[in-house]
Amino acid sequence: MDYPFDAIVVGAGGAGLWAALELAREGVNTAVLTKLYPTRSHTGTAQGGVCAALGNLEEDHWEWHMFDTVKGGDYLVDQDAAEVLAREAIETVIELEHMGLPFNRTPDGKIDQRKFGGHTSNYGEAAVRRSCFAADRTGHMILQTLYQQCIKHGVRFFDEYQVVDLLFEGGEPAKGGRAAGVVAYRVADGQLHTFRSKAVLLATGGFGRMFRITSNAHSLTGDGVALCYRHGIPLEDMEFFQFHPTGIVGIGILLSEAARGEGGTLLNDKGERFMERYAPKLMELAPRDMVSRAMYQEIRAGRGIGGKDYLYLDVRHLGRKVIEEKLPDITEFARIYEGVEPLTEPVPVQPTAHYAMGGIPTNVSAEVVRDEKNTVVPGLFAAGECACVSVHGANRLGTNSLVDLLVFGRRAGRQMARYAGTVERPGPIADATAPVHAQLEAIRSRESKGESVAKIRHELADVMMDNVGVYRDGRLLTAALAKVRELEERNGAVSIGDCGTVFNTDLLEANEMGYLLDLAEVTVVGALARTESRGAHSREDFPERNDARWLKHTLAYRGPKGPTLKYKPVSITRFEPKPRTY
Amino acid sequence: MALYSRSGRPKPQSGGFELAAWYFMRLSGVALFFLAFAHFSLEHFLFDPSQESATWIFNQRWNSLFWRSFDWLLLMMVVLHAFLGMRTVTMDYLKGGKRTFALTALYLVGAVVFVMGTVVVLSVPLTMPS
Amino acid sequence: MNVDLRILRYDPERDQAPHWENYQLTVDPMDRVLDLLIKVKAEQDGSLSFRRSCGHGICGSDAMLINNRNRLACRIRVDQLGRKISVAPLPGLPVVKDVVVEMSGFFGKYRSVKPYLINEQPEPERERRQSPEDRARFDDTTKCILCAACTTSCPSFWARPEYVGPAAIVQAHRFIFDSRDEGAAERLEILSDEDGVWRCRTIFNCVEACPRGINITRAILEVSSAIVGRRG
Amino acid sequence: MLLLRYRGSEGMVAWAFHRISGIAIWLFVLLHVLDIYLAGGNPNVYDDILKFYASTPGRIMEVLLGAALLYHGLNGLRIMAMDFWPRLTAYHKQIWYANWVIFIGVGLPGAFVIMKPAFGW
Ligand SMILES: Cc1cc2nc3c(=O)[nH]c(=O)nc-3n(C[C@H](O)[C@H](O)[C@H](O)COP(=O)(O)OP(=O)(O)OC[C@H]3O[C@@H](n4cnc5c(N)ncnc54)[C@H](O)[C@@H]3O)c2cc1C
Ligand code: HEM
Ligand code: SF4
Ligand code: F3S
Ligand code: FES
Repeated sequence: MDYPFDAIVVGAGGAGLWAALELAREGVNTAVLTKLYPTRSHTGTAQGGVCAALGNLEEDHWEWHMFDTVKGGDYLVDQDAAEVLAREAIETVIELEHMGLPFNRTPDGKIDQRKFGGHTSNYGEAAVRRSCFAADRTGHMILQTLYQQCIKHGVRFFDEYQVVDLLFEGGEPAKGGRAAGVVAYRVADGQLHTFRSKAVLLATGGFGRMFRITSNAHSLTGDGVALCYRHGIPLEDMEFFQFHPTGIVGIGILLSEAARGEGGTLLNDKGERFMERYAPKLMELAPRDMVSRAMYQEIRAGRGIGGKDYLYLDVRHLGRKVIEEKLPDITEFARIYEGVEPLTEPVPVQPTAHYAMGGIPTNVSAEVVRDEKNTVVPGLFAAGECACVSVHGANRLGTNSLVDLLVFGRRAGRQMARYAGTVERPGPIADATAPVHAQLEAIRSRESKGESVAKIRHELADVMMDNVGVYRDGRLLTAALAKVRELEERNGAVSIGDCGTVFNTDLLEANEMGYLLDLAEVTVVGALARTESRGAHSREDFPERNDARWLKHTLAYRGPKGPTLKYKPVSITRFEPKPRTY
Repeated sequence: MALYSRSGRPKPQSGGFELAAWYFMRLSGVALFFLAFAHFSLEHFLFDPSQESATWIFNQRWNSLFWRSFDWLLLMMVVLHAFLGMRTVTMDYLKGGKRTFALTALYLVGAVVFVMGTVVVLSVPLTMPS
Repeated sequence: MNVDLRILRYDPERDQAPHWENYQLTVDPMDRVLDLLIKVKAEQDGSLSFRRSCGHGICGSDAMLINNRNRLACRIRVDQLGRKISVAPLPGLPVVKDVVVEMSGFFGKYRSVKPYLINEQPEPERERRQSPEDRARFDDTTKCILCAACTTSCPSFWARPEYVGPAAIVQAHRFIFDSRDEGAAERLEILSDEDGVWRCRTIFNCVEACPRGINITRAILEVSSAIVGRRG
Repeated sequence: MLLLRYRGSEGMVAWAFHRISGIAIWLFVLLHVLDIYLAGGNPNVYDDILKFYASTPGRIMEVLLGAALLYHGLNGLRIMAMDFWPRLTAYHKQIWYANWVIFIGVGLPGAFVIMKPAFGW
């Protein structure tokens, strides 16, 4: 089938849904394609909250929020974007309330707010209550609310249509081509369809599945990011991957920072609140990269629980009321997945791969840019975790991802509507599905003698976790690069156990494996090149931040022999880089 | 596949009736709780089938306007309650033609039982020589 | 520990009818059924299809019939089930393949109850005010993840697939009892239809199945009470 | 058959019994109206029927009928209580068990009284 539309949104997480909603409100003929049912998107798992300087409980200003974002990101943040983020956070949160989002309330009926890591008053003085929340289900409520509004506005959804290729008109983007649509694989019957469109938004989320211990969904395989990369668009700052301090041991399911925001503490084997040695002011509410590193150091010093590789998160002193009313879900998780009762026992935790700061480079209108000069790819947009605006720099602050979805999802929708009004719809493209068809058939037709995808996936997850995790060094990264390349080689010959057309997840997983490998390679290459420590990227062989050489964004282009790196400057408007202490 | 999609259906069809039926099941349920247990206790605990006979019924039980009305009310409630209940059961397990047939049969039987019961209650003369 | 896993397999391209397949696995008692399915797919039969995403009970992808009860595969551990585990698709929905079922009917019903805030008043500058008590009124039903475990566990739904089902009523409840919403009358009208709330026979399978611990039956009865109160 | 395969809990059993008992009572009512109708027309036949009711099989049937009626009635009250006070749903199992206590408490002596003559007491 060939479907003509004026706008296409790939991905129905928070970013995609808000963009779709804006487009629907503007009357643009829009389709949302998603490989999952919209309500299954990963945005639904976000627990803690969404920050906006509403000042409902204490004095707060968007400038403070902007400062925290910049400092939290270790000054690699583009400050023009951070300003947009902090300012528009306020109106988007209010708009969400108007759409019906059931925020928790203060006694006088306003949106309730709580503390969150790295969010401070008066430029770093003390923790501030900025995170707006709905129990520990904020992401769930955002996803539901936006989906509800999309239904109300009659947005057209193509559920379980997996986008497998991007279409361009007038050549590849590097040659000045414009976005012309996508090719999608219908999971239910294996048919390929082309969707032609003036504007295409990628909102496909993150790719934490390249790590062994991750809070990310099985479906987060970086599809949109990898497809851009394969079409010659560079990827920005991919070496920055956030590890969240409190994942469930072994499987990585997240216990939200909200637990610490409400007053939960981290303890080592001796029962010490070790964070007082690493961040005396903010303690457990220091930014995530710092807390994760502190945890690793404790573990290395043999102060992990029982000498093992995990520590304790303790919420017992918060009392039953706070735990059950404000942290119900994470209490459940501890019970189900660890068999631990948080009311009476401390919960074992360990850092878990959580969030990709890097991704598809965009400007503040969510338009994808393709080089150091920020040249726009006409008609191609990106928003959400897959994009890199960059508001998170080297390390994202808690809650800022949801803000990012709202602010830039909305901006993407508005900009797409404007753009769609100015251009003609691309014509049908001859053999649009041929390249992916060949690619998928190649996997499908391979005899079942080769290795399984699962094997490659496990090996990749192991090497990324062990060598490209919280702490890195040149030796580990070099070894990782060799391993990733070996896996890419082997992945070219994997075989699958399902040759059918109906709901063939084996085929799709094999295809997704290719995306993860591409992105892993870019991550390792970027990390190897960046000989400094900044935010989430911590090189033991280069422990200091080096602004003179490295205050710049990495851009990784796909080349015949792997990624080639270029760099672009960071936009600095208000806050000059300073050492980062909390 | 949109086998049972209700989306886009503008107006519900028989809301009023379903609500009334639901309500009536509850009202008649309360009534039956008293009526049926009173009836059952009367026949089995106050008296016993071995002491009862047709003449006993005509001379004792039904020789009072109260007991006649009582039994008739019980009958009315049972018939309506049970037939609404059986309607639900039928609609749950039968489809298409079978459902129509069963429902029609059910209503017919209901009407017949109602009439038969009423006839008995009314046709027996009130005062018979003892 | 060793477990016997039985899966009701069906591939419309190969099989006439669904059939059981047995798999022997060595697993950790803390593993979840989803881990078992992933293991079978990785090690024994790649053609096994199932939906999954978040892996921790939030996205609602992997509701299925496990040991004859609807649950999320990622939320139920082996040690809660024992050595014999059976897995089948959700009852009452058309099967696409293996444990994957056709969900469009389910979502169609969801859409039919107008699951969105209806309030045509001009929007205030700041947030609308809502007291914590008013907010608490509908908290339970905001938790729904649309996994369909409830609707497909309901004998009333099996008997009459037209029944709008507990999940859709839960979604309607979330708005009917939201003090900011003005669409209650429309929704009650829709739900007082013959396939609406009256089909609920207070069987409680839905409550038992709900992975979010929602007291669904209470929500349904609150909705029917609201209908009765409005008309009666 | 799904109804038999699905592992419901108390609520599902309560419902199944309610439905079965409802249908059973209905069948009996049909019979009962018929016999009383006959009584109106032909008292002798009715006396024969009454003899059946007084016989041992007749008494067993009456006990079963009483049990069905008692269960159905008690459970009907349980349903209605929840209908009108939805927060009682949190205790639906407890109410059901309470119903069984009443059922046994009232039903056993009742059955004894009905069956007594059959044993010639
Ligand atoms: C456990 C957890 C807790 C978190 N908590 C917080 C928090 O408290 N606060 C905060 O700010 N952030 C939080 N985050 C981060 C934040 O939730 C995510 O970064 C954010 O939700 C990403 O949203 P998104 O819209 O970009 O993508 P997602 O919500 O991940 O959605 C991706 C969408 O893309 C679709 N898709 C993907 N590939 C394809 C394809 N090939 N074809 C078609 N469709 C495709 C998927 O179906 C899906 O609909 C948390 C993250 C995790 C993992
Ligand atoms: C003793 C007092 C009685 C009470 C309190 C009572 C109560 C109820 C209630 C509340 C329902 C509705 C159940 C629901 O909607 O889920 C019901 C259903 C029903 N009742 Fe009764 N009832 C009583 C006596 C009877 C009698 C005497 C009969 C038969 C003659 C009967 C037959 C039925 C039937 C067939 C149903 C439908 C069952 C179903 O839908 O599953 N009831 N009853
Ligand atoms: S109410 Fe519970 S069981 Fe039903 S769809 Fe929602 S979360 Fe799933
Ligand atoms: S199982 Fe069904 S009958 Fe009602 S209580 Fe739940 S919806
Ligand atoms: S995988 Fe998300 S609910 Fe189980």
